[in-house]
Amino acid sequence: METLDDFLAAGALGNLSWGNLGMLAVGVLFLWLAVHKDYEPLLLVPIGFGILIGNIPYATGLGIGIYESGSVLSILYQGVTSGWYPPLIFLGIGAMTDFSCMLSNPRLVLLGAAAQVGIFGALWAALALGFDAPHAAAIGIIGGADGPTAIFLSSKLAPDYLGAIAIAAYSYMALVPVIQPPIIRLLTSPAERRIRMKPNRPVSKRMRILFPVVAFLLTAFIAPGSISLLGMLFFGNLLKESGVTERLAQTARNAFLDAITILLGLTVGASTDAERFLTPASIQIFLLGAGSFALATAGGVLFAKLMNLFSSEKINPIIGCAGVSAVPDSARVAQLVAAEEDPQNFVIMHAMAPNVAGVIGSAIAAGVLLAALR
Amino acid sequence: METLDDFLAAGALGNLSWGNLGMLAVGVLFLWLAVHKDYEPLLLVPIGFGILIGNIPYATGLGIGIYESGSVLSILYQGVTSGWYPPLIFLGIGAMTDFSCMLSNPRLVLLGAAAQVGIFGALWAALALGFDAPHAAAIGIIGGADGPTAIFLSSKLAPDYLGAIAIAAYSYMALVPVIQPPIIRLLTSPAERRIRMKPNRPVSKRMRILFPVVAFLLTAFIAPGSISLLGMLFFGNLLKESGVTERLAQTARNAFLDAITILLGLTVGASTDAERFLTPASIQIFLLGAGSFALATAGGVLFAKLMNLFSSEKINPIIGCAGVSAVPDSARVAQLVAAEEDPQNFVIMHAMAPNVAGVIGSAIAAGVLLAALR
Amino acid sequence: METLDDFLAAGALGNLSWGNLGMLAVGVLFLWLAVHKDYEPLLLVPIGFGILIGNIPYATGLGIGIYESGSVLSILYQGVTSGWYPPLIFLGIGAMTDFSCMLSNPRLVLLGAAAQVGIFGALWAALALGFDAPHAAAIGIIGGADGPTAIFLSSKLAPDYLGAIAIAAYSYMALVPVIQPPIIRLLTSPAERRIRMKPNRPVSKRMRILFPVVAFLLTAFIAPGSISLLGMLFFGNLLKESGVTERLAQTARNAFLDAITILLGLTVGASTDAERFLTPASIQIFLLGAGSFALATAGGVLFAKLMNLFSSEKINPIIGCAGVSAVPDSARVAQLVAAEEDPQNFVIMHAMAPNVAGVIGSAIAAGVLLAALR
Amino acid sequence: MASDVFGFGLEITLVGLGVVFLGLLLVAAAIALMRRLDERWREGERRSEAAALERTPTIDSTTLVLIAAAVATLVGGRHRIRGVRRLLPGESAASAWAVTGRAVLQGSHVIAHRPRGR
Amino acid sequence: MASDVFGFGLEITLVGLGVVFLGLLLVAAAIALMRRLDERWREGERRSEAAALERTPTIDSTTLVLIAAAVATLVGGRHRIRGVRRLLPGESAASAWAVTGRAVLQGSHVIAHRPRGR
Amino acid sequence: MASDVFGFGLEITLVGLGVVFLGLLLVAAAIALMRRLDERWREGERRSEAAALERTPTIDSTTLVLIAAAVATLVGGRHRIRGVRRLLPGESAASAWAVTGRAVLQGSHVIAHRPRGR
Ligand code: NA
Ligand code: NA
Ligand code: NA
Repeated sequence: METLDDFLAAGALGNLSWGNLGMLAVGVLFLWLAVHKDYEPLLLVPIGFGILIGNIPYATGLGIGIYESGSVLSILYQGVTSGWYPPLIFLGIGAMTDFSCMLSNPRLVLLGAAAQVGIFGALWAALALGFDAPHAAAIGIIGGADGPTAIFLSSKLAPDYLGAIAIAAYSYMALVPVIQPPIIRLLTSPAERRIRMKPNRPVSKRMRILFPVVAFLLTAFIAPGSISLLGMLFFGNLLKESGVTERLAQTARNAFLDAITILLGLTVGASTDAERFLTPASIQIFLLGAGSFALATAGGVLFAKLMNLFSSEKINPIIGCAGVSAVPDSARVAQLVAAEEDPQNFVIMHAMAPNVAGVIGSAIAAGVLLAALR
Repeated sequence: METLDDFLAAGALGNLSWGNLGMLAVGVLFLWLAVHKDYEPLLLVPIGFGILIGNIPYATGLGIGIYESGSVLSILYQGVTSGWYPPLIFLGIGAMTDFSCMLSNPRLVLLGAAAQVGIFGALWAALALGFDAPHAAAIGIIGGADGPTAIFLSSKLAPDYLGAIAIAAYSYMALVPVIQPPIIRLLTSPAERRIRMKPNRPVSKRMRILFPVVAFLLTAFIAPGSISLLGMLFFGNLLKESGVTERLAQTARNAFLDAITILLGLTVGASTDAERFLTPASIQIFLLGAGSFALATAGGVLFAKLMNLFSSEKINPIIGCAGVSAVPDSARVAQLVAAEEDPQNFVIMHAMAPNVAGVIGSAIAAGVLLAALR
Repeated sequence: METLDDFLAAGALGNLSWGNLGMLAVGVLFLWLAVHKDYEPLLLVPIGFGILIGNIPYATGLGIGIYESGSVLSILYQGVTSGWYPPLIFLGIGAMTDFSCMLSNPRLVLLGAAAQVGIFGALWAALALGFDAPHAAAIGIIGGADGPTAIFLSSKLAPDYLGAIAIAAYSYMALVPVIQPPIIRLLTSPAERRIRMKPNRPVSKRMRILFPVVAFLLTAFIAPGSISLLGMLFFGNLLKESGVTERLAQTARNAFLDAITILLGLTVGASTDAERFLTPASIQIFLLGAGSFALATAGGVLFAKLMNLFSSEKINPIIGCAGVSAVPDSARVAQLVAAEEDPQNFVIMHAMAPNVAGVIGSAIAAGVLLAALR
Repeated sequence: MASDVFGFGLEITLVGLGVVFLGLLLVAAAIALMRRLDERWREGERRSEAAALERTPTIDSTTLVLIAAAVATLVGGRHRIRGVRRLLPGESAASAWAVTGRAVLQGSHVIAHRPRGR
Repeated sequence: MASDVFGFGLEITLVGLGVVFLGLLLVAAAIALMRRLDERWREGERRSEAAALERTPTIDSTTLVLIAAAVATLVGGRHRIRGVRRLLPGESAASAWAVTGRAVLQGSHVIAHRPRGR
Repeated sequence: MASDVFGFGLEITLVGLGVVFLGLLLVAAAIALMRRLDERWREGERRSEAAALERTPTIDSTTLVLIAAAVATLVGGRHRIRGVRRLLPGESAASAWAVTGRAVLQGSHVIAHRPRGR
């Protein structure tokens, strides 16, 4: 019964480890959070199911594992490892994003810069914990709260930690409504949280067309390393705003974005087999990520308070938390916290400005880190 | 006139063979069956046109043939040879399939297992005809009546027979309405064919969400070799049923599925150039495939009769034929045969249960064969 | 401050050249033409933004440039360099094109052949200027007025000139309304321009289904080198016309076509960095391209006049200009010029016949050149 | 050298333009031939269309059975189908998977015979 | 040799068919088990549905706030929201990006308080 | 070693945060500048919009000719186009291929001057 032996040797039950069981539980948890709690389901369903796929144990040599060259999963995973899924996701996001909130309130853009302090704080802490510079930078980028940016940078600087960094980034993005409110409340007074801001002014079509071109040129000259991400983001936005390429924008934000989201989520999930994922480094990465999110939130809020010192038109410091991109969840968090104090105070439109600026900010930071450490 | 000579040497007329002419006729036949007879047009139109493309003779060296490295066709064909088109098709099929029929009638699932006897019967016969084990297994999988499964397994075990196996599988799937009825009538009595079954009970949303996760874990632990196919199938189904990822499911079952269907059909068709395709082995493969379909049909029907011996709630044995997946054609065949005896007897909803179970069953069989023979 | 040095060395400002500035201006010009003047926006917006991306200067070694192996742009550019984007665009175009205009007026097909004289005239001139044969052929194909065909042929025969040839082809296609009218007026008398043609007769569905199959077989036998392009064109058209594969045709002409258009336009644009693009050869290529378009226009118009010598049913020679494919712009030009003489003379439906025939004609020419020179 | 270039250019122009014209001539000839056949086809089609207009089933028999099955399942009692009208004309006919999906969906969402709340 | 082939074929058939049956048996058993649990879930669902029918918010509180914000911005004065009806039921709930896009769009196209032409 | 790490971390933080702030400051400045220009544009737009409201062609002249052509072909006799209303506003304007496809389709499905059945 050699065939039976072969079969059993290749089977799952013989190779099952406690680690795999634990990861399967994590996968199920992700699916439960997504389906039942509605936490970022478009990301957590593919990632959660991917974790299941990646943690079915099997003998190697069947050519089916994500780390076996030539397997289907490894081929689909190439878009992650060679880094071209993230820019295409940015293309779709660009074709979906309305930058009007930034255009009508340019000074709020700075809040999106301030929140990037989370990236560098975590980088520093990671260095202190003994990670080398490229790995520390890839860990720091978790604080950018942008899945594609984190995957892009870690595929270049820390491919071995890619799974842990990506899972940490997406987990904390889903947990933004849990992480941010206490920090905001700690750092602001009720009076500050009741500040009302003037409604946004309308923005002309021409300005919305010009913006992606101008913003691309400025950011690309400052940080060419961010071209892959920001080029695609602003290109997608131009497709959306130009008014003459609507069918391309449609495809970019629908079929294209969905297809890449499915493949990226699934393969990132599948890359987390227990043996590679359940390591002390992963635990450190998760801790650093949590700190990074907290620091980024604090950075945004405190910078808003700082700006209020120098300006007569006060900013509600709550919206500083939205500089941690995690679009659009952190902007919603800002609204919820503001409404606790004054249910008639609508800050979400203002919070969208640091929110999308935070996407640009962390892409610039990734570009700098890529240029400095690669 | 060197240019003219070059041109004629590269031309089609000089290189034309009777084999190519025959294959061109086959291509036209496929197109006629698809367009005029409406036999599986979504598969036969791409395959048929692909056969035309693959059998235009031309001098090699132009870099346009599907077997010339670097040509456009060879690049698009990589999705077949490296086996990643089939799982993506299963993703789309999963996002399209409603497993409720199985969920409301679990014992009918076994009919989908019984029909896989066709696979192993053909495997045995192929061994007897002198094929070696991996090739015999790839030939046997034709009896699974699942194009993507057949292509996936033959790309791994018998790449040289891939074209013949794929064409045989799709041809017989299109011919299911011709092959199955006589076998069913032979093996069942009119009284059996008049058995009425109770209507399906409704299935809760929660159960439809849980099913793909549970079924994936069970089948993946039993046969890890089937992860590539079943992982994608159940992942697609979860996208459909979760209720929170509808846009991903939409893309998976539309743009994604269509794009891969086009590329897979066209390149599989184009891979059948006369020189490689018109061989004695191909004729044997076609004969074995026909036998395999017949045996699978008989297996499903007889197993239904066997189950009736042990159960008071009788199964109409006609629906056993639907275990030969070929979704949904064999379920329709069941309905047509049943209606011949009693036009008011509606078995198609019950037949869908072995039908989709047969998809799972042949993917498991492919996983076992992959694990045992690779 | 080593990090700062590293960063500045990698920065854009240090590496900026006048060439880059010039190309950035060209990119902005393309965007302006597309958005403000509505000149072929689906092509010029991606190309224009691509030019911006390709001309942000940066130190090499960051792995972000389109010519750096492994970069995201270089991966997306592979569809251009290995030539598989153009056939997929032809697939979408085929699924979009209605050949009825040709079917109801077969003799107008010859005008689409006559206009290809522009290709060979430019080829000759390029040889005279000292280009070697493959490069001259790739330059000549600009006169085919078909972006995908030009890119496909130059990726095979003149990869180093691909950017210049593609940009020239798309630029002149956008400028067709400027280039063609004076040439038409020069070569025709007002009386000729007032010729009215009988309205097109309807075409049966069966004929529209048969046409792509018959036309593919004929053209592929005559010029097998054109299989990659024409196979996809006629396959797409069969998907459209068969009536049984509408969902595949839908995907081919929407999501599929849009996605490839975005990637092709963006990467072709990005391939034009100043150092490679701003060369004397590029200037020559642009001049030859302009001549090629003019000659093609003249060829179509004069051939129509020639046909009128031998036929009693006169052709309005204006529609000869539509043999320069540039679908559908040159057909519109024909209509505009005709309407100047007689606003009630509607030639656009007739002009569509040479227009789509010109697409086939230049693909055949590309096939011949590929076979002769590769 | 110059004459070589001239000769080569002439040759490739003659061959190339010749093949282009030949190809499109063949296409034009094939179309003309097909038009002849087409005339007869159209004549036949016109006649059959006229006949078909009188009273045609606009749906194939398999689908009719499917609908009958669905109705039987839902209504659960005596019924008679008086006519079937297609709702999604274009794509549905082409996509077997879609049709199945729909049929199966209907089967799975059986309407309860009495309101759930009761 | 022939018996070898026979033996090998027998072995792979037994193992293969065995695994196929085992796999689908487990699936069938799991379904049967889930159906039991399902009955209870359905019972509970039925009850909660009945309760829910009375007067349910069909929209989550975040969205309600968003709508309130938009209305406040647009109307710019005193107002009271009397009810909210969802227009795009299916996808909108799932796609956070889409919702945001819409929210932001509304923010950016603020209706002027008086007609522009005036 | 520890101080090295500290120093490196400080350096990369200063450079990194500096560039992020510089980049977004430039973006903010550019937006502010554009807003100034924008005010003037909007003023102009408002005026031209008001003028345009009076009686505008909502369709470009090429398309008008195409429609005229189609109508002429279909009606086949004397006619006068009194007005043209656009049916598919969004995409159709952008996609030249789509417009052409439609125009050509219309040309190919010429309506017979008398009902076919007669
Ligand atoms: Na961010
Ligand atoms: Na099967
Ligand atoms: Na052309």
